[in-house]
Amino acid sequence: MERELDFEKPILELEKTLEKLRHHESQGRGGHRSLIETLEKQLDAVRKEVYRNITPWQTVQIARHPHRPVLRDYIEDIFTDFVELHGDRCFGDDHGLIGGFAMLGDEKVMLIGHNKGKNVEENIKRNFGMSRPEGYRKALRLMRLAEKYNLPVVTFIDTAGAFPGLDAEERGQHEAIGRNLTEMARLQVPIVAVVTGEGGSGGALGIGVGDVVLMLQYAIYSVISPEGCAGILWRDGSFSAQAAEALKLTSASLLDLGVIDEIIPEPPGGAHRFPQQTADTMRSVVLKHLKELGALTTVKLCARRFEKFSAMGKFIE
Amino acid sequence: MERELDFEKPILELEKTLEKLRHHESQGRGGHRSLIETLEKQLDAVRKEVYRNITPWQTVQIARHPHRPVLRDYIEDIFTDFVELHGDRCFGDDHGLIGGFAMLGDEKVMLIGHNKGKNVEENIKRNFGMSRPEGYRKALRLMRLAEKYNLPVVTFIDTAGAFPGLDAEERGQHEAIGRNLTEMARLQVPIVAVVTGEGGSGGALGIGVGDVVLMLQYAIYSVISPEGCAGILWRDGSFSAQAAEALKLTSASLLDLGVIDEIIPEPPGGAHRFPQQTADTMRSVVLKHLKELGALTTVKLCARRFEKFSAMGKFIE
Amino acid sequence: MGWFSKSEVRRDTQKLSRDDIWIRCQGCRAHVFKQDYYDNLNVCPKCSWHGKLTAAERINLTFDAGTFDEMNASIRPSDPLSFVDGKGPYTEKVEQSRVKTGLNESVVTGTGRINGVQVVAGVMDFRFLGGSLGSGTGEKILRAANYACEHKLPYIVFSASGGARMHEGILSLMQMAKTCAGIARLDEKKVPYISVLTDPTTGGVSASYALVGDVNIAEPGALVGFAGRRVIEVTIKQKLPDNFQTSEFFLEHGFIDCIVHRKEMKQTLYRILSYYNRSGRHHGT
Amino acid sequence: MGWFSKSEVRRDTQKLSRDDIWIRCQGCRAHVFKQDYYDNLNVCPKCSWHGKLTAAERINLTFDAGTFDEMNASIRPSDPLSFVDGKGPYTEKVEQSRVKTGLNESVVTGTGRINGVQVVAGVMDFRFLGGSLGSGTGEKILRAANYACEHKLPYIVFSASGGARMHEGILSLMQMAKTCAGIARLDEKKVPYISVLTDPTTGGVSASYALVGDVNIAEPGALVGFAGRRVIEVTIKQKLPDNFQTSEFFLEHGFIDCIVHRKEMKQTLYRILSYYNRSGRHHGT
Ligand SMILES: [Zn+2]
Ligand SMILES: [Zn+2]
Repeated sequence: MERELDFEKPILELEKTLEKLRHHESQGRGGHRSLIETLEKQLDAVRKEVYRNITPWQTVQIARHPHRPVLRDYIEDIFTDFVELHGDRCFGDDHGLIGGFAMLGDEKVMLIGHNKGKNVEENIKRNFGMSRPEGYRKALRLMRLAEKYNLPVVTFIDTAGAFPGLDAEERGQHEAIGRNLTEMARLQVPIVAVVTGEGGSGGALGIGVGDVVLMLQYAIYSVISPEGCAGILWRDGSFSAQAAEALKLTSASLLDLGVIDEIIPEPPGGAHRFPQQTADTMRSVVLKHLKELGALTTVKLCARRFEKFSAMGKFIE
Repeated sequence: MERELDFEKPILELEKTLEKLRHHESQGRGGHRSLIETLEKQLDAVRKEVYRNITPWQTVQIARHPHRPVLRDYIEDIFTDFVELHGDRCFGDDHGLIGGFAMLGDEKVMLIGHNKGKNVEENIKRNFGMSRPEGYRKALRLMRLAEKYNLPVVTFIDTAGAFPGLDAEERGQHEAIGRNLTEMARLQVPIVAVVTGEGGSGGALGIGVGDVVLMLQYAIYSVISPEGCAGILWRDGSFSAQAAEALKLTSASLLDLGVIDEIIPEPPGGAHRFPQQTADTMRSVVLKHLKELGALTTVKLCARRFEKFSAMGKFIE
Repeated sequence: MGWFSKSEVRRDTQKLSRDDIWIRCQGCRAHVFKQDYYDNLNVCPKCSWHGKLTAAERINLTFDAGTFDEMNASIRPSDPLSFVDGKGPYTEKVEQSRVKTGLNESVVTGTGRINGVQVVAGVMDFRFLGGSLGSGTGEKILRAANYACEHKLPYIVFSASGGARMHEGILSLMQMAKTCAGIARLDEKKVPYISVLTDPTTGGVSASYALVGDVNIAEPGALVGFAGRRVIEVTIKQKLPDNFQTSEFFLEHGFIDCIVHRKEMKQTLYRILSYYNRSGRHHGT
Repeated sequence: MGWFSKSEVRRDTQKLSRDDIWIRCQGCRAHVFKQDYYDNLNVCPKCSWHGKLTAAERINLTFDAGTFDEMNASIRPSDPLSFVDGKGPYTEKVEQSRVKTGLNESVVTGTGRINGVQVVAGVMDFRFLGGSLGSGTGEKILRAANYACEHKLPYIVFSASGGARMHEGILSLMQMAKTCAGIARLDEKKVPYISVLTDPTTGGVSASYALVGDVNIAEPGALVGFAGRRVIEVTIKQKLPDNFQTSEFFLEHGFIDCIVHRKEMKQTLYRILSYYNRSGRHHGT
């Protein structure tokens, strides 16, 4: 494990001990079975305890955990028959945001999502899941194709943000995101968005205008990174934990605020520890919503989406 | 005059003589009035004679004449209240293909056209009127805006061809042209295309799918340049005149072939000699067609355009 | 006497130098007479650098006298996150901004006439929390869009904003989707939407309604980028070109239709509006 | 025995080397057994270089046995311009091509099944006048598109073409608009259109129907550019990258959805077709 999270130490220690014991056991040097069973129960309890009291700042760390499943993992774990479609038909093919036809159970969908790498090399290729304008334009192209083929769109959100680079600015990062927000608002097929890891600002929202917006329990979704916010509003990046708290970026807060529609629970210990279990839960929640949305007429669907986003925000009048 | 056309020599000589005489006259050293009148009549006759017997290859040279009016000239001569709109909202702004709102008489239109320069410096900026993909994409954006605002589109075609460059290929010159052909085929507002100078292959057609396609008398419109054709089919560029003949690229031939709908006559001597007169004729012809097309319903308009291009070509069955 | 009188308010937002007579131009760094600057519509008489305008000033400059009719003026920020940062609670900042500007939100919306043409407009004011996009801002921009849609009136938004309003957290981000939903509906109904970008239009505003106009007009020299300059420099470890993220930069890169001097803005808007062909085509067979 | 037998026809189009047993791969320059090459679908067994296929070979490879039903087979070139060039009259070239290929035009169109899914298809044959886009080619491609539109059947075009057919002059150019009009109508009716680009797909074909597919699939290593390599080199006086204008180049530049090995083409087409949701949504209120 490249990065150990401080607050996970009690879990990690027990996990290491158990691993050693199991190794012994598997090599025939046994006699630890009852100890193993005891420790397993203890581990379960510790995981629950640690994850029950998790802070927003700790959630940020889980959401960014290098072992947290990325889109490629979900494509393998719960989707079938993925046909990746490349390119924005204009400038390039963004490797940080990918998409294509896919099956989820018996539902045919257009799958689109940020795509972080799993190691340094892959992350360089995929720009750490930070898309350039051509990524957003590819996403829009695929959404329009979905509209033509009458397929619901499923988006997976996991990005620190849209890439802040010279080339990305030159090619209109702002226009690309604004265009997606505009076109998604009126897309004539259902859109289910799932925040799976980091939901970083406009770069997340750029594929996030869903009829239903779901969120993994330990994902985050925020207008700005806690570090960035602390730097600006506290004038000191070390106040990131306070900023994380203030920004209300956890799934529970976002459900309260009406920004997301449902939390997809992760096992205590998180998706990075239990990827398949997390994926299975996600699969059934997404499928449930796809089926519900599929029953709506296009007119009703679009009207609902407009009303949904019209109602976002709180103000005094 | 940077380039004298061989076959125009009789005209040019008379013009020079006349110019001198008029200069004398204007400086009070007169007495040539009757000679001037005689020569003027002679010049008229010579112009008519030369331009009556013009060959396709000579037409090519007129169409490319450096003094032949370009889009900017027509904008000044016959359009009013031009509001230039820049950019493809994707990559760049092409200076070789421009567009914007404009008035032609009492008709509001979206004007789009290739834009050659009038001198070397301007030609470098405008890439000699050879557009890159961003030019074609700007054209399409403006056509869609015209559709939204319910304005007819008027296109002015004058290009040696789409730019054959590394960058143009990278950004999908082929896709940009093919996309325009596809979208113009179903655009829900009238399209009047005018070939004013060189109608060079796909680069010309990329803004040339008109309900009505007009052509200045001494313009050309061809699938390939005579030089290119000679190089390939005669394996020798010096056969350009033969190729020009074979390609049937003059307005008269194109009218016969059903590819254009009307020839806009130029005075004998050509548009480069009589720009305002040519522009005035063009104005009235374009206006006539705009009014006729404006009377059609959208459904009828689009059906007619589809039928028109469906009928293009000759084959045996 | 200029086209509008000096106000306490404006004095706060201009960087004054030395005394009250002179103002230092942020473009050419020259000292120019304040009165000349005001008389020139807050444009430097020497280099044509365009200074900021308040919403009221912009409205005076754009709409026929006495025709601007404000809507939804009472909408103001709430504090949905009970947000407190290093410098104190959000509610205090809001109160300060309200007192300072006399405005309730970072945008003023309403109807008005431009050379007689009735339009709906949103005019942002950078003085109000940096023109940030809060829930109230988004609500007003959406309501104005809906009004334009319903009455088939052209919609014009003058943007001036540092981006999303962090103090409202994710709800601020959602205003990007909310406002764009309004723009999408306008487009569906073929109602014109003209976006005017003024200095600065960045972040969440540039990445939502500001760059998806039928026509995107910018004032000269306006900063109209997405990401912050420093963020980019840190990320790519590279010096950025001088004109980076200006109107001129984005004109060349294809995202701005035209750059228009403040003096010609009203007439240009009028000319563009004149091309909206309300009568419509026949759609029968 | 391979998936199709060697034919006189194919032998003509492959560059043979030394004798009739060996063939020299144009990709890796290696000598490979002809039979191995044919058995491998005209793909080099050593480097996977994809050689050309005739229309008949492509049809055999793509459609379920016995399901391909040709349409408009009798359409053939006329000579609208009475075209004669340095090498003789167009009509003679046409006759030579017809004799050589047994085809009447550069494209074969018809209906067929792909793993049971009924589609309409156009399959170009490079041997017929370099796969050039003549009036007959355009007519067949349009008619097939119209048939697909009318019967709501997915449309697939396999391109292989050097571009427009000069010998038909401007009428050849017009085929670009004509074919695209058909594609536009398919799109209006939400009928799938899949474009398969094979080596080479250039000029007027690349700039019309070949790159506007819902999905653009290319074979590996295919030349799929617009302008000729030499024209570009002369124009820009610059060396071009090795992979210039290949499928791989345009995948990276965003114009190709996926590059698919010939062996997997049929299955890939089938998979994509399976996502066409013919049932349609409810459009009521
Ligand atoms: Zn100055
Ligand atoms: Zn090989």
